[in-house]
Amino acid sequence: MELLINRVFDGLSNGATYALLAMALVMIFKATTLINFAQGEFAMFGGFIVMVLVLEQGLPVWIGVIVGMILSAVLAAVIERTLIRPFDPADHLPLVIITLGLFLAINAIAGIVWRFDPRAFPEMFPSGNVFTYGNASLSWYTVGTMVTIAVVAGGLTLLLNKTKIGLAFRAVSSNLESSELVGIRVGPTLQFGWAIAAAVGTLGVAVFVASPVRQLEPQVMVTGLIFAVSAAALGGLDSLGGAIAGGLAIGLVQSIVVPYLGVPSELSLFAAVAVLMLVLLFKPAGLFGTAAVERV
Amino acid sequence: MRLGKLKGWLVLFSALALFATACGSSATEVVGNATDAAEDAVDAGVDAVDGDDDAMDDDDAMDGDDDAMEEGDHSGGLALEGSVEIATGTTLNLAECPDDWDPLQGVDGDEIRIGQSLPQSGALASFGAIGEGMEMYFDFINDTDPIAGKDLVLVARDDGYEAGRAVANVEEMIDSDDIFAFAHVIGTPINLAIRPITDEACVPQLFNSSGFPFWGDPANFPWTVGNILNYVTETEIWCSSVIEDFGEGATVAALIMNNDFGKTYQNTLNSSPACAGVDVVSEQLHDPAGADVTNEMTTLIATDADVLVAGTTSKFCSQTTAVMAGVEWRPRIYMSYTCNNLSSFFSPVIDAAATLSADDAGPWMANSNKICGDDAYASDPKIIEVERILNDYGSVTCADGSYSTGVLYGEFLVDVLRSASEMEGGLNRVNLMAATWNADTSNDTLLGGTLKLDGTDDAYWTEGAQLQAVIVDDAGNLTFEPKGDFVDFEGQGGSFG
Amino acid sequence: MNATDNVMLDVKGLRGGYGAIQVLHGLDFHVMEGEIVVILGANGAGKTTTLRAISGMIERTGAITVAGEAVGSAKAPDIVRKGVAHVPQGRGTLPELSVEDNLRVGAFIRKDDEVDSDMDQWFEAYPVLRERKNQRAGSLSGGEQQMLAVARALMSRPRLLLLDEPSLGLAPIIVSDLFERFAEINKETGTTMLVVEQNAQLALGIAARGYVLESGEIFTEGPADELIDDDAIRKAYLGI
Amino acid sequence: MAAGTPMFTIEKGSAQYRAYRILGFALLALLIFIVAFAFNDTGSITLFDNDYKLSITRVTKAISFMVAILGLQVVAGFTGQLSLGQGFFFGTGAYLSAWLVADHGWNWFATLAVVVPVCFLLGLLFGVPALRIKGLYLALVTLGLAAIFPSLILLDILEPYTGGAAGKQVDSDLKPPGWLPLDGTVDLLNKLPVFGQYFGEGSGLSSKQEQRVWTFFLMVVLALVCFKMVNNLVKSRPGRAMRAVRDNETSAAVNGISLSYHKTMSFGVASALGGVGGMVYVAELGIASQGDFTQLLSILFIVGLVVGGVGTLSGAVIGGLVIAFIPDWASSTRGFPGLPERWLQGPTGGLILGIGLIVLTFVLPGGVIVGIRKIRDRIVRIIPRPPVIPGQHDLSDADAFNSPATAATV
Repeated sequence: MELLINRVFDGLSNGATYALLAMALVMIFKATTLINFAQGEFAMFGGFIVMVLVLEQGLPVWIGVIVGMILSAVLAAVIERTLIRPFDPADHLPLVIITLGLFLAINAIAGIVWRFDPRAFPEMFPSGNVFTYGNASLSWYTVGTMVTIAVVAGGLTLLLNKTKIGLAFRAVSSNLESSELVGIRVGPTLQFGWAIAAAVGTLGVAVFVASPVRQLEPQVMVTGLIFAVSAAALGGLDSLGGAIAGGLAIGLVQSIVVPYLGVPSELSLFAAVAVLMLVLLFKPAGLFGTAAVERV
Repeated sequence: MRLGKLKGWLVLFSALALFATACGSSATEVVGNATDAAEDAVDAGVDAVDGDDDAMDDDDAMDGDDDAMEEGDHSGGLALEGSVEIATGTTLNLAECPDDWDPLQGVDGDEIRIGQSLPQSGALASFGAIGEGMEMYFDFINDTDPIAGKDLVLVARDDGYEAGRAVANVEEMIDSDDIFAFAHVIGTPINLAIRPITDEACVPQLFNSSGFPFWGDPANFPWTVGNILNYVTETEIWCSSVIEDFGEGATVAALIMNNDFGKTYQNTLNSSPACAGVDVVSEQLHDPAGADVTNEMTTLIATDADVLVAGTTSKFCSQTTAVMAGVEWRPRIYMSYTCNNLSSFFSPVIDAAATLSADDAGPWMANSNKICGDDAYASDPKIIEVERILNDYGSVTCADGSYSTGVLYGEFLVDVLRSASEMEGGLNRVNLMAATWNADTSNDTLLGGTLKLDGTDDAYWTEGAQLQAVIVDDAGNLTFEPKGDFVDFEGQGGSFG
Repeated sequence: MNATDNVMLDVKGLRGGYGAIQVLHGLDFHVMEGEIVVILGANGAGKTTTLRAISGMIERTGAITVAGEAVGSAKAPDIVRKGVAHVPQGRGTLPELSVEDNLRVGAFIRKDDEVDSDMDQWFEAYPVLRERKNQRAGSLSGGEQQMLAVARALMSRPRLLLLDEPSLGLAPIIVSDLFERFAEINKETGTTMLVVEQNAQLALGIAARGYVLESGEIFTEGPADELIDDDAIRKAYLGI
Repeated sequence: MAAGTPMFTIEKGSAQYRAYRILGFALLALLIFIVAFAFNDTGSITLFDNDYKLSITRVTKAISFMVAILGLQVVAGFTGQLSLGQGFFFGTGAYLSAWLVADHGWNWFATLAVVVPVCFLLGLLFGVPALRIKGLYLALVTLGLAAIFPSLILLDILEPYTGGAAGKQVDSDLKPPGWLPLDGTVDLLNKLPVFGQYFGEGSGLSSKQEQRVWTFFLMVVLALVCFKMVNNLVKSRPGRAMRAVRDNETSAAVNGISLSYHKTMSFGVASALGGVGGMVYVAELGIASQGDFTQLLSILFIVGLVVGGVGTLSGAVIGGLVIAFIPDWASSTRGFPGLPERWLQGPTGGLILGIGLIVLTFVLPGGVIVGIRKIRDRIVRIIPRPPVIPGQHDLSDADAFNSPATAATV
């Protein structure tokens, strides 16, 4: 029983990170029907920015996180403007390649600048447990992560449904030509999508490594991205709610299904991929997805 | 569009902030370099003095060697052709070496060229620091007391822990980098992959860093020598300690990194007679490239075993410590000694370490040498010297990574190179292997014991260790606390198979 | 109100096409303020391309002047801001967005605070839109979507409305009151309209003047009633 | 195609055209010959006092990558199914043949009899989801596939066959037949005026070097066979059908082309080629180690595909060379004007590759091959023999005569 409870909590807190990264992926996918393979590295880099701001510049942790989010948003906006916008949004291959290039480059830069030893990361949530029951315990961290995704999801929903830029964003994702015909400037709108995505991703990594258990290092998101894309695809690449559901699902599969089915622990990644494949076989657009992703 | 308005000041603001960040990270260095430059100057002055007369001695020595050289084998030195027995059961069959094989390759000039292939990128990139530390030590030796008056040169290549890249690296280095010997190539698959090449090319491959036991096999692979306390011996040390403290049938839960490294611990736990008395109740393997081990740990915690074995390394050492601090379970923790770099792996989780240490549950490790950065040795002259070398030649400290390990391994190498250069015939590949397989030395960094090799009778280099627990002392510093005596297996290892 | 003598749209030597293929070979035509003008022509004559060129959806050369203001090489979003609204062929709605959001996004370029009242007007005129205001636009019927598209276009309070084949794929009965509606809008709001239409009969019915396009050039032009009576044109283009 | 008028214009099918093709092949043959003997001792290119190694081992490694990328050309380039999982099949092929050679004493090439069908079937297996899983979803699933390969290899049940974490070592070199005068050849070459120096130090070939040269030749032949087969495939009806699927699934289906058949088939073929590449890899390097077959490898394959040029066979040649050389060259850079040394470390390889990839996407969207063709068209222009047979004058067809020519330009 204690074990089960603990596993659920593990699953939730891991899943929360996947969910945040997945939401970042979804933001970009909604706008461009494109997967940003560099999203994980964007987020990792943002994480380092936060670390520098808080541990080396001495900002209070949450201020640091927010500034870090803004910085990575701006970086992403610049990257969108310089590397993404010049290409025809309908032709995906060059764009996928650009993001793969970014994946390699950003990871390398982080390794060069911050080396590969694990770095301590400031705690964002009160340490200790909300309650303890034998070896089972619900940590403030787990609660914190859940609250964070709730806030982010709420924030994004408001942003998309209640603001003008959000309206423009949804219009562009719905029909590019008609959007231009009502006076929406498509470029900046997509740029906005990239910026938001980067900010959310950065928050995701910050929350992930803010766990007392984890540290920050350049490789932190290399497999994390695989889990995140699995989560996003599981939920349907264009649904924010789906991303959350997918993220938590993948997290729980890892922490509960794997051990209880007696799957060797080293296969948890395999399990995640297998689940994804199964779901897609029966629902090719994911659980909550609407888009039929045709071309790449 | 609102965004349009925002953009202006956003960019400005961010530019500033980024600038600030950049300065923040580089500032320290700038200072470091400045001071360091100054000190260099000073040292240079100092070194110059003793450096010179050393050089003098060496020159004499070298002339002697050279004469010996010219006469070739007549000088009574080891033969450089045919099959030469260099140590007990250890024979170099020089007849089978390549036609263009030259025992003096890489040392005939005024350099001693050492090759190395190790991960500088990828999941295990943090090992790259070992190579850099070694290079710093080489520079130190070149400045202060060069071997036979020659400059030690390290040619290091990145293999990203991929056997395929390592093979290409090594073949290319043998062909065209004028390599005298290879040293401290890291990783079991990597070393397995290159051993046939170095062996066939008759190039020494010294002190490779892999914990697999089969590097002590001079009968079949006389050109390859291992280095570190092999993980089998290490695991057996744990097991005997477990049985001693918890009796037969003590329950053990194991966290295992899912690669060559972790699997050695797993196999030993399960199959070594020394571990027959322990009852392994759960083994959780984790992905070396994975982000964390919380799921695996949760499963292990549930076993409530007497002992937790952590056969893992790098960031996962920190993670294991952090997880354990967060739960009530207080087993005896045995952790791989590859975690023993306190500043790299425990400083990030010092609070957790303190919690465990308060409950007298800090992780135990079988350490062979003093840890640079361990408060206990802050005043140890040897450690102070290491810190000085790192600072003078790399402007880094022990806290910055595994550089100090590089220095130690560099010392091993220099040790055998020196004795080879003092042998009749001077520094050549045959003498180097002879010097290595008959080595009998010690090192102040070691906690005790000796560094002996005697061909097939004693084919393992580092064979002693002392169990030590990571604690946080009253001053709040990380340090190791000895548990039990220094165990010396010197000579008992015999040779592989 | 009726056509004054100010020129709303003046086009000179308009050339344009898609990539290498040039479709328009130098068109000259104009639309007076408050006027409804129809462009007729066979399939592939370049009717749609003409509208796309005016609203800045494709690369083009030549001089386009809207209410005396040269458009230059401006792109769609800027041309909308000059008061030109374009209802593209096959509905210009945003299917994933709700009916309400479609109207709201139509007013995207407006800064004034009368957007809601304008929307209410449309809801008055088309109660069906109010009933469905929270449904996805894609779920509306063809006629409703076409009307929504027009409403969406007019939400930007344009001076010139470009209508591309509004009758496409609609039942005749719906089409005829659609065109009646256009006429009303033109009278009520004085919005100038340039209509491209296959169904010349209907279009000329509400239009003041017409141009007939043939393979990217103006073949003939004239007041609507003359065009209707011109036998050659009747045969060639009106299929009557 | 290219600007400016070419020096020569050759009509397809004419006598000159045949001559041109023969010339192309001759150049290719010469190049292979030179490479084989020039690199029996590692050559090196010196740039800003860094010397970049060029060894036959690495060239052979590049060949293994070429074959794998050739496979990607089939599935991604010609059928339009973005697969990020080629590393999975590459690894499978590598381990299969390593196991057969090491534990069952097979000949390297004999293992292809198992590797090809097994990888082909595996490919079909993963082609099936591709019928329902489209575009990016497919890319994601295949990427996951590549990511899990190492952990599968380490499974205890497989350990007896895969050698587990230590890797599967094979010491069975391809011994050149005695009658082959490899050693003599290099001696002859050494006697060449001026160029002689580039062929070893005149000490002839050690047995190891002879093996390397011999292996290189064998693998080149194998690779040529693969390229020829794929070239025929893409020119055949199924090949045209695949491209139809790529260009527009719906219309392809309307024209009676079976999507499911052609998609799964292309996956099968691609995977089989991946397996062959794996065999070449392990035959040259002598060990199959799970660390070599991570998702990074699969990403590198895609990089190679794009850098070389999507949908062109000769692009695979360039792609293979690029991913075999650039990362290591980058990370062996020790000094570069105006760059602080801390920027020249292991990770630098990834940095250069990433930046290079982005730059290339801007300047040569069609891949390096397009650039090469532009240059070639300045010199020779091929004009189709009128009247053009429909569907004859297209990408892959053009490639039939490009591949030797371009390979020679590399």
